[in-house]
This record gives sequence, C-alpha cells and structure tokens, in this order.
Amino acid sequence: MKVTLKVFRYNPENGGQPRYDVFHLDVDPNDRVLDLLEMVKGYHDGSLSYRRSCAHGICGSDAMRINGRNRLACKTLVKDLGDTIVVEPILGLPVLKDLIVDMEPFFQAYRKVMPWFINNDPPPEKERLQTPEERARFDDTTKCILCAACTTSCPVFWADGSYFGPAAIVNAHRFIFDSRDQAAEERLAILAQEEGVWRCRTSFNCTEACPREIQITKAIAEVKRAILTGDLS
Amino acid sequence: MQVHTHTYDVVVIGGGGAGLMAALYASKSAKTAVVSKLYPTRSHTGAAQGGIGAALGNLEEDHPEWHAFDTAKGSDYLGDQDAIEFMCYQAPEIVYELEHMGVPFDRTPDGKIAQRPFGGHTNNKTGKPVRRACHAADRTGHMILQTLYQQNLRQGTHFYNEFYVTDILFHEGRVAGVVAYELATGDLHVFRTKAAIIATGGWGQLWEVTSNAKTLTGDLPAVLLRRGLPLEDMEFFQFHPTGIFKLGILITEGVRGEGGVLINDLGERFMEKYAPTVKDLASRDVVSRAIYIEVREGRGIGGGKYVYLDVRPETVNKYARIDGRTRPDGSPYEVTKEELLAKLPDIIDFCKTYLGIDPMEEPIPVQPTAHYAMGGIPTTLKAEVIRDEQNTVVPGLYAAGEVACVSVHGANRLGTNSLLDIVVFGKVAGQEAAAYVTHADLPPLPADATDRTREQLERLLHGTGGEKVADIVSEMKEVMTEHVSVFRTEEGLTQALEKLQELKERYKRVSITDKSKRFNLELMEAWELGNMLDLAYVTALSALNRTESRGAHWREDHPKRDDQNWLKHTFIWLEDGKHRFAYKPVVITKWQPKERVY
Amino acid sequence: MSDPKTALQGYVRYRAVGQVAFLLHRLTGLGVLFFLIIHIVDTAFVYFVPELYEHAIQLYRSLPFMIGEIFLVWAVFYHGLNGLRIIIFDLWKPEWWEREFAIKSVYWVLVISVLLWLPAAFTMAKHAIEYYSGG
Amino acid sequence: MGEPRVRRVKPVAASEARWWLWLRITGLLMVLVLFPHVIVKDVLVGVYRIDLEYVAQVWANPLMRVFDFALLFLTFTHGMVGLRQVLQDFIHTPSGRRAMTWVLFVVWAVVSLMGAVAIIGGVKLT
Ligand SMILES: Cc1cc2nc3c(=O)[nH]c(=O)nc-3n(C[C@H](O)[C@H](O)[C@H](O)COP(=O)(O)OP(=O)(O)OC[C@H]3O[C@@H](n4cnc5c(N)ncnc54)[C@H](O)[C@@H]3O)c2cc1C
Ligand code: HEM
Ligand code: SF4
Ligand code: F3S
Ligand code: FES
Repeated sequence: MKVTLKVFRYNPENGGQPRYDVFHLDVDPNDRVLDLLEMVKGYHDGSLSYRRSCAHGICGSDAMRINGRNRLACKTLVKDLGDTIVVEPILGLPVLKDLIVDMEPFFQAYRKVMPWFINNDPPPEKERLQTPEERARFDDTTKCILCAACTTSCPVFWADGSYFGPAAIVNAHRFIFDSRDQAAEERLAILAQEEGVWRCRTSFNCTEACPREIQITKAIAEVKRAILTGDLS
Repeated sequence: MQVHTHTYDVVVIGGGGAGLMAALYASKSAKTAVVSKLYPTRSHTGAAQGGIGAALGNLEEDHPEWHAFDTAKGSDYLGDQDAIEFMCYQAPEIVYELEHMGVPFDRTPDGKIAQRPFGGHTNNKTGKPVRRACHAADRTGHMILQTLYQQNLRQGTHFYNEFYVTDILFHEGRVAGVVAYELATGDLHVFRTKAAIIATGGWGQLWEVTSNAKTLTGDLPAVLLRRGLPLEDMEFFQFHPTGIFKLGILITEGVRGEGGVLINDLGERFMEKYAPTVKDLASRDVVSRAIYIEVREGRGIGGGKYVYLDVRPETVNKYARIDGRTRPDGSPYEVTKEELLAKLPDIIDFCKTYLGIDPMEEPIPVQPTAHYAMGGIPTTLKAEVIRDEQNTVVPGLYAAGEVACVSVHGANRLGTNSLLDIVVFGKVAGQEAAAYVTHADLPPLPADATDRTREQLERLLHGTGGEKVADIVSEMKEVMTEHVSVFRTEEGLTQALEKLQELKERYKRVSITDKSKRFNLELMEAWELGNMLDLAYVTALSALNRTESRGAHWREDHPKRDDQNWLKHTFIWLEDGKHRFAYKPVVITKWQPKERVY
Repeated sequence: MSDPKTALQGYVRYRAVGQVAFLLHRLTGLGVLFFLIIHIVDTAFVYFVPELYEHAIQLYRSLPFMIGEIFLVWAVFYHGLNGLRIIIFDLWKPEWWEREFAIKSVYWVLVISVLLWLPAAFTMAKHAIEYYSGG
Repeated sequence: MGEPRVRRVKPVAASEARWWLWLRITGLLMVLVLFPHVIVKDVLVGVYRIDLEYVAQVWANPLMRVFDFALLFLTFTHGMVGLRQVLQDFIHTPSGRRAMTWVLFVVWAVVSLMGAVAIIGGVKLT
C-alpha cells in the first residue's frame, strides 16, 4: 500500500529551522513505523536520526509522537494508522535532532525517587521469601522500560518540566509495594513533595500512551493513598 | 574534532547484564566507568524472556551437577567442563544474590523462587525435563537488567551513555585506554585506564531473521581482530527454533516449557520423531534443524517456510495427558487460559501486536531465528582475554557475557544459561579487574591514541564512492542467511566468502549523506557495517574450516560429529585480509563425549 | 522543552481520550470560576449598592447572556460530574483507573452531562424565547 | 508462609496533599449545594426573573442564608484552590509560586468578604 510519511526534521547544527519532510513510500500494511523510518534512512535520506534498538517494544528507545500520540515506532503497525503518517518527537524534552530528544531531565526525575531495592537486613542464606500474592502486588509496575512515552504525554509535564512525571512514580511504586523493600517511607516522602504525585491531575494520557500497558494512573492513585494513609497493602 | 580525556581504573564497555554486573563489582573498590552505546536499560539483556538457570531445586530434585552435565551435553561436548562446572555450581548463589538485589522473581506457593522447565535441562536420572529456569514472568532479562542498573545507580557508578567505542589502546601489550565517539556531539573521548572489560553482547544482526537488537553488531570483537587478537569458535552461532515468522522476534522456549508444542502442516507433533524423550524441549540446535527438515520436506504450513507453535490450552492439555505430565504435587498437568495469560503476557502481546493473532485461539507461525553467539573473545576462567591458544593473557583486558567465549556453551547454548553466564562471569570480570588495578600502574597512552578512529571517521564522512550502507547490509544478511545458517555446505560457504569479499571491497566505497556532528547515526551505522562484515567473514571462514557437524554448526557434507579431529576450539586471526587458524583442546573433566540423544 | 508554548501545542495537538476530559474539566472549572467571581460581586451589590444590582441583573437578561447561561449550566454539570468521577476513583476505587474502564468513564460522563443538561437547556431556552417574545 | 505481612508506614503530612484533599472534600459537598442552586436559580426560576425583591424574599429565611453562605464558601475556595493548581503548571519558581498563592489569597479574602457581608447584611431596600 502507498503511504505518505511526514517526518519532523530539525538539526540546529545546520542553522536549520524545524520543518517537516514528506516521503511517499510503498509499504506493507504489517510494516512497523520503524520499518518505514529505516526505509527512509536507508534509501531516501540517510541523515534522518532517531533512536532504536530492539525493534520489538522492549528496550524503550523509540518513543515518538505518531499521528498525534506517543507510541513506540517499533510497536505501531501501518495498518493501524491509515495512509498518512505523521511522526514527531515526544513533547516536553528538548529536541536535539530530528526525533531525538534529550533524555537527561527524564532520567534525573527517575533517579530522584531512589529507584533501587533497599533492604538493609543481612540477607538470608537463600532467597527472601515472598508470597505469590505479595509478588503480584507490584507486578504491573515492574514492566516499565523507561521509554518516556508516559511522562512526555502528560499535560502537567508539558507545562512544568520539574514535575517528577508518571514514569518516576511508576518506578517508585514498583519498590513501595514490594514486600521485601524497606524504604517505602522515604520514597513516599519524596513523592509527597511539591513536584511529586500531587501535581498529577489524572489526565490519563500516560496510561493511554504506555506501550507496556502499565496502569499508570492507578499506580499513581495507589501512591497517593499510601501517602495519605500509610497503608501499603 | 574535539578530544576529551578521562582517567579511570576500570572501564566497562557495554551496559548490558554482563557489563553492569562487572561494573557493580569493579566499582566497589576501583574508579569505574561504564561506556555504552545505548542507555544501559536499553541493552538487549532486557529482551531475555524465559529465565535464568540454577539448580535451586525449589520444586523438585535438582543438582548443580545435573545442570553441569546438561550444559556439557548441550554444548555437544565442545564446552570447557571446568568453566561449565564453575558456572553451574555458582548458579544458586548468584541467583540468590540477584534476588537480594531486588530481582522480582515469580514465587512458588511457599514463597520461594519459581522455576519452570526449559529445553535441554533434565533430571539426570529419568531424562525428563526438570524445572530449573528461575523466572520473573516472561521478562526475566528485563528484571535483571533493571535491577543491576538500579544497584549501579545506588552505588554511584559513572555512566557514559550513548558513547560508541571505536578502539582499544595498548601499551606494550597491556591495555592503556579506550576510545569512544560521543554520539550526541561527535566528539572523541579517550579513557585512560588500567583495565577494560568488554561486555558488548552478540552480533545477530549478521542475519536477516534475527531475535537480536539492531545495535548488536559485534563492534568490539571486530576491534580486537583489527588489533591482532583472535576470536574463538566463530562458526557456532545459535538459531533459536521459535522466532515469529519473518520478524524473528523471539517466542521463548518457556512457551514450550509451559506445554506448547510444534506442529507441522499435517497437524503432527513432529518433535516426537527427532527427540522421543523430551520432544519439544530438546536443545535448540536439534529443534531448529527439525523445523528446517520439516520445511524442506514440504511439511511447512501450507508448504511455506514455517511451522506452528501451538499453545492453546486445549492443545497443551491434550499433549500433557499423552505425555503423562504431572504437577509438582503429582496431580495431572492441566492449564487454563488464565494461567497461561499470567505466565506469558509479553509473548501474547507480541503475537497480538505483530501478527494480529491471539495465541490462546490460534497457533503461532514460527521459524528459526538467529539468536546467540557461542563464540567470541576467548577468555580464561577469570574472564581475562587471551591472545593465543596457549592461554597467554592480555594484561588488563577482560571480557564477559555473550561477547566472550569462556567457553561454557561450546557448540550450542542451553536456554537460560546465557543470563547465568553474564552474571557469573560479569561478576568474575569485575572482581578480577578490581584486583588487577590495585597492583597495576596506569600505562601511558600511545601517541597516536585517536589516529585509527579519526582515519576511519574521515574515510566514512568523506567517502564519495556512492555505495549505500543499506544495500551492503541487506546483501550481507541475505548471503549469511542463505549459506551460513542452520545448514551449511562447502559450496555454499565458499560462495558466501566470495560474496563477503566483494562486499568488503564495496564497503571501501561507501558514502553517507549526513555530515553533521550531532547524533550522526548514519555514520555510526556505516561504522557498524564494517565490523559486521569482518565478523561475517570470520564466521563463514571458521564454518568452512570445521569439516564436521556439531551443535549449531551443521555441515551437510560432513553430517557426523568427528571427535577424533574436531574436539577442539577454533581460534582465528584476521590480519590484512589474511587469516590464520589455531586450535585449543577442549577441557574435559567428568564427561566423555557421547552421542547426544534427547 | 517544558513551557507554556509546549503545553499549548500539546493541549491542541495531542490525541488522547483522557486529555479531553482533562481539558474540559480545566476549561469548565476556570469558566465557572470566572463567572462565579462576577456573580459574587454582583450579588454583593444587593447590600452595597442595590441600585447597581438591578442594573447587573438587567445585563443577565440580555440575549447573549441568556444563551451563555445555558452553556454555563452544562459547564457546571460536566465539571461536577467529572469531578465526582475523579473523586470516587481517587478516594475509593483506584482500580477503576484501569485503562478500559477509565476511558469508558470519560465518555459516560460526557454523555450523562449532556443528557442531564438537555431538559435544563430546553427549559432555559423556553424561558428566553418567552422573555423575548414579550412573555 | 503463614499470615500475609501487613505493611504500614507513617502517613506523610504534606501541604500539597491538603490542597488536593481540599478540592475533593469541597467537590463532594458542593454536589449538595451547587447542583440544587443551579437547578433552581438558573433552570427552574430563571435568572431573568430574579430581582432585589426575590433575593430579599429568599434571604428572609435564615436557613437560606446559611445555604448561600456554604455555597459561597465552598465554590469560591474550591475554585481558587483549583486556579492555584492550574497556575502551578505555569509558574515554577518557589518565589513565583509564593507570590501567586498570596495574590490568590488576597483576591479570595476580599471577594469572600464582600459576599459574606452581603449575605449577612441582606438586601438594603431603599
Ligand atoms: C530475545 C532474546 C531472548 C533471550 N532469552 C534468554 C533467556 O531466557 N535466558 C537466557 O539465559 N538468555 C537469554 N537470551 C540471551 C541473553 O539475553 C543474552 O545473551 C545476554 O543478555 C547478553 O548480555 P550481555 O550483557 O553480554 O550483552 P547485551 O545485553 O547485549 O549488552 C550489550 C551492551 O554493549 C553495548 N555496546 C555494544 N557495542 C558497543 C560499542 N561499540 N560501544 C559501546 N557500547 C557498546 C550496548 O550498548 C549494550 O549496553 C536471550 C536473548 C534474546 C535476544
Ligand atoms: C459539584 C461540583 C464540583 C466538583 C465535584 C468539583 C470537583 C473538582 C475536582 C475533584 C477537582 C480536582 C481535579 C484534579 O485534581 O484532577 C476540581 C478542580 C477544579 N475545580 Fe471543581 N468541582 C466542582 C465545582 C467547581 C466550581 C463551581 C468551580 C468554579 C468556581 C470549580 C473550579 C475548579 C477548578 C478551576 C479546578 C482546577 C482544574 C485543573 O486543575 O485543571 N469547580 N474540581
Ligand atoms: S511507564 Fe510505560 S510509558 Fe512510562 S516510561 Fe515506563 S514503559 Fe514507558
Ligand atoms: S498524564 Fe499526567 S496528570 Fe497524571 S494521570 Fe498521567 S501523570
Ligand atoms: S526499538 Fe526497542 S522499543 Fe522500539
């Protein structure tokens, strides 16, 4: 099938202004948007720049705005988009070149919530025990691949880059509700700060955008409740 | 071009599971940097699905010794048994260590780490599959990768992300530095260091249908080749039997572990013919060949190049009954849709996204997919890189993970053994490097530190020959798939070598359009292509050289394993287009080579 | 970059269901607040400057105002119902924030707010017509 | 494994949480006062029929004055806290936010006072 691919282009190095390039491609409906970008890069314009690696939705490299919403280029098929496809960088992080944004602010917020397992008791000889139910409690938020699709879909984040953003909260949730972890209190105190969970206005874009189908807004609601009640069940 | 210089005790190249584990251990005492062309969490370790092997015996009797035997047998007796024993005996401890770091393994009802069966892992008394793969849903690698990254953050390891390593520097045979190209700026960085740990993963991008990430292009093995160091056992590259048709995306063996079966066009469960005891859970080389044969003999689905992997609950239960499979408590094995959904969420998601089918309702079309490099940079048991078949160590240089060849996987790797390999030997590499730097001094940098890199950059940036990277890449993949995959012949391999030689010539005339500094990924891809061509060439050459069939290397013109002549590792050097082979005997401790039946 | 321009671009061009609810909630909230301030001030006239109160009420009787009022009522309905949705989900039913249900709830609130509003709008329109046809 | 462990920590007292809760509490209460108010005044009666006399009549009932007082207090504080949330998105510096909160507070106090005085004072018929 024939599609028109409109791609956001920007390279400040050439003194260039942002613009859109249009490519007319002959593609298979089952092609991924990433395949289209590779086609352009390989045969039409080698200077088109974007990140990618795994090509099947598990590394989190290629979150971009496709037809107006955040998705992974490698997990979005042409047949679900129609014959005009517009590809733009995710919103809210500085664009460095074409579809590549500066991820540093995103990872900074991630690092702020202490996203690492903490249990200072001497470990037992074997595994720390955990029931299947306790394990299931935080399963959903372990799926995060740090692609930033959620944070950069959030209307609060668009306006206020210092909001921690949904991804950081998701990663805090993963530890707060892990029965083996001991630092829930500190994490909750961090998230209760001015730029923490209370900035979330439940806009829900994050949950819609998450390619891992994490129930982000629910996780955020659970963190809010935990802050208010101290109940981690 | 700007050049920045940094000084470290240890530089880890690659931020996958092996690199992060090494960094975690090295940075405990040494000043350590991780230099990686991707953000570490985007490394391909995150793609690993099924599990990590360890004989914990949480659900049934199991022993590290059984694990070691299975690994040796799986390797078609080419694995070094001292290394295999070391790894398998370390396994329980290291899995507990991962658990203590926070890896959220699935749990048994009594709260222990859950385990599932996996191809080639057996109860040594009965020969039946044993539950040895410790899993965290079907994203075990993701969980391990995230956890290791997080612990490194906690510990304050320095990260240089999106830095593409182009060269390793030596001073009088010792490691002196690492050169990297910063993708964001186009600047060069020279890391002065006492020790370097290479952990850059595999090179599955040599083939068309592959489970490997687009970034797995074998850069560092190619750098070492150019620096006059050898690679080991390059002819052994694993093709995983169940990749999604055409796309190559992996459907974990865990699916068969949970009871999925392979079905041909006649509706037969054909693995019964090839592996009467463990059937669908035979080791990967065996299953991949079986699928090839089915396809070749016209029993692919609709005569096509694929078969079905059927994991519909009714099919699973049907064959579980036939096999007399039981639960740990002795009750008959029976699954529900919900159970499968919970255990294999990602696989189901892949099928829905890319094939538009629901594996609970329809079987999945699969074909073998390029998956894992058994060969690579030769190392000792202490992860030290060696420069020859005499085990002469290159001081300060270490390698671990898929890129290295210890060799624990020999001619064929068992599922779950790679995650184990990367953490066990990643840890060893980290510890050894940290110990080494306490008594080594910082070697001076060679005067021409960045010369090779600059030269290559200039050539690529200013090439005017008009050859396109994309053309050469696709021709390389085509010829590798045609002649250097599951089945090989002398004729095919010779043709492949000719073609690869031609591509290497054409590569010299490659030109690119992007001349900018900032994120010039076209430049990086062109560079990667050069590395891939070198590796493709040594792979085909090593395959042509080994005139026997063993594990993943199957020569149709030499269909028998030949222990008389070939129970040995291949070392290959590539110098100015000329190659040299040498051989190293396999270490046999307990298990004499036997015929392999499953 | 995060800034008002980006935010505006996102509000206008980003495509998602949840965002529609977010924007409507925000716009109706601000709209109602704007009206509320005027309303408090004009009602206060009854005490401070009663003669002006009549004047203000006269303004409310102008046609544009009467039409605007009809939409104001929808705004209050929508904002109130959507606010209730958010409160219930947040305080009692976090699990209702799961994707499918939450998206459906966005549509439901829209539909219910319009359904409730229709009879109100009808009554108000009737009032307006009566008033202007010299009723 | 025995009983599931109950995990509890101390709730965190934070000012942002109070604003957040406040929006919800007032929101809930408003259902009781705002909807009736709007339905009666805007829909059933119709603003065009409202005049000083009407207001005086309504406020003759002290309960109605309490009702309107609640209405005023709830809607206006809710609205101003809501406005603060919106402005927070666009004002990021601590000093800017402090200034913003103060301005909103003053506006809130003045307007509320006006409304309150009017309700207490009632209609001044000349
Ligand atoms: C789909 C899939 C499923 C798998 N499932 C399992 C399983 O269930 N169990 C199991 O045991 N094994 C499994 N494996 C195998 C296993 O995951 C890999 O072999 C293992 O993760 C490799 O880890 P690594 O650390 O060596 O390399 P990787 O994780 O691949 O990391 C490589 C790192 O090197 C960096 N790098 C590469 N080149 C450069 C350069 N030039 N400069 C700087 N940095 C560079 C990359 O950025 C990356 O950080 C699976 C593999 C795949 C592909
Ligand atoms: C029954 C009536 C009402 C209910 C149930 C209600 C509920 C809510 C809730 C729950 C929020 C918070 C949303 C969030 O944090 O995500 C909110 C925000 C808000 N409300 Fe109300 N509200 C009501 C009436 C009003 C009125 C009358 C006004 C105007 C005076 C108003 C103005 C606002 C504003 C400006 C916001 C901020 C919006 C934003 O952050 O985008 N609300 N409302
Ligand atoms: S929560 Fe989802 S969208 Fe957000 S970073 Fe993680 S995977 Fe991406
Ligand atoms: S989009 Fe933003 S406002 Fe909350 S629900 Fe998601 S974080
Ligand atoms: S390339 Fe890895 S998520 Fe798309």
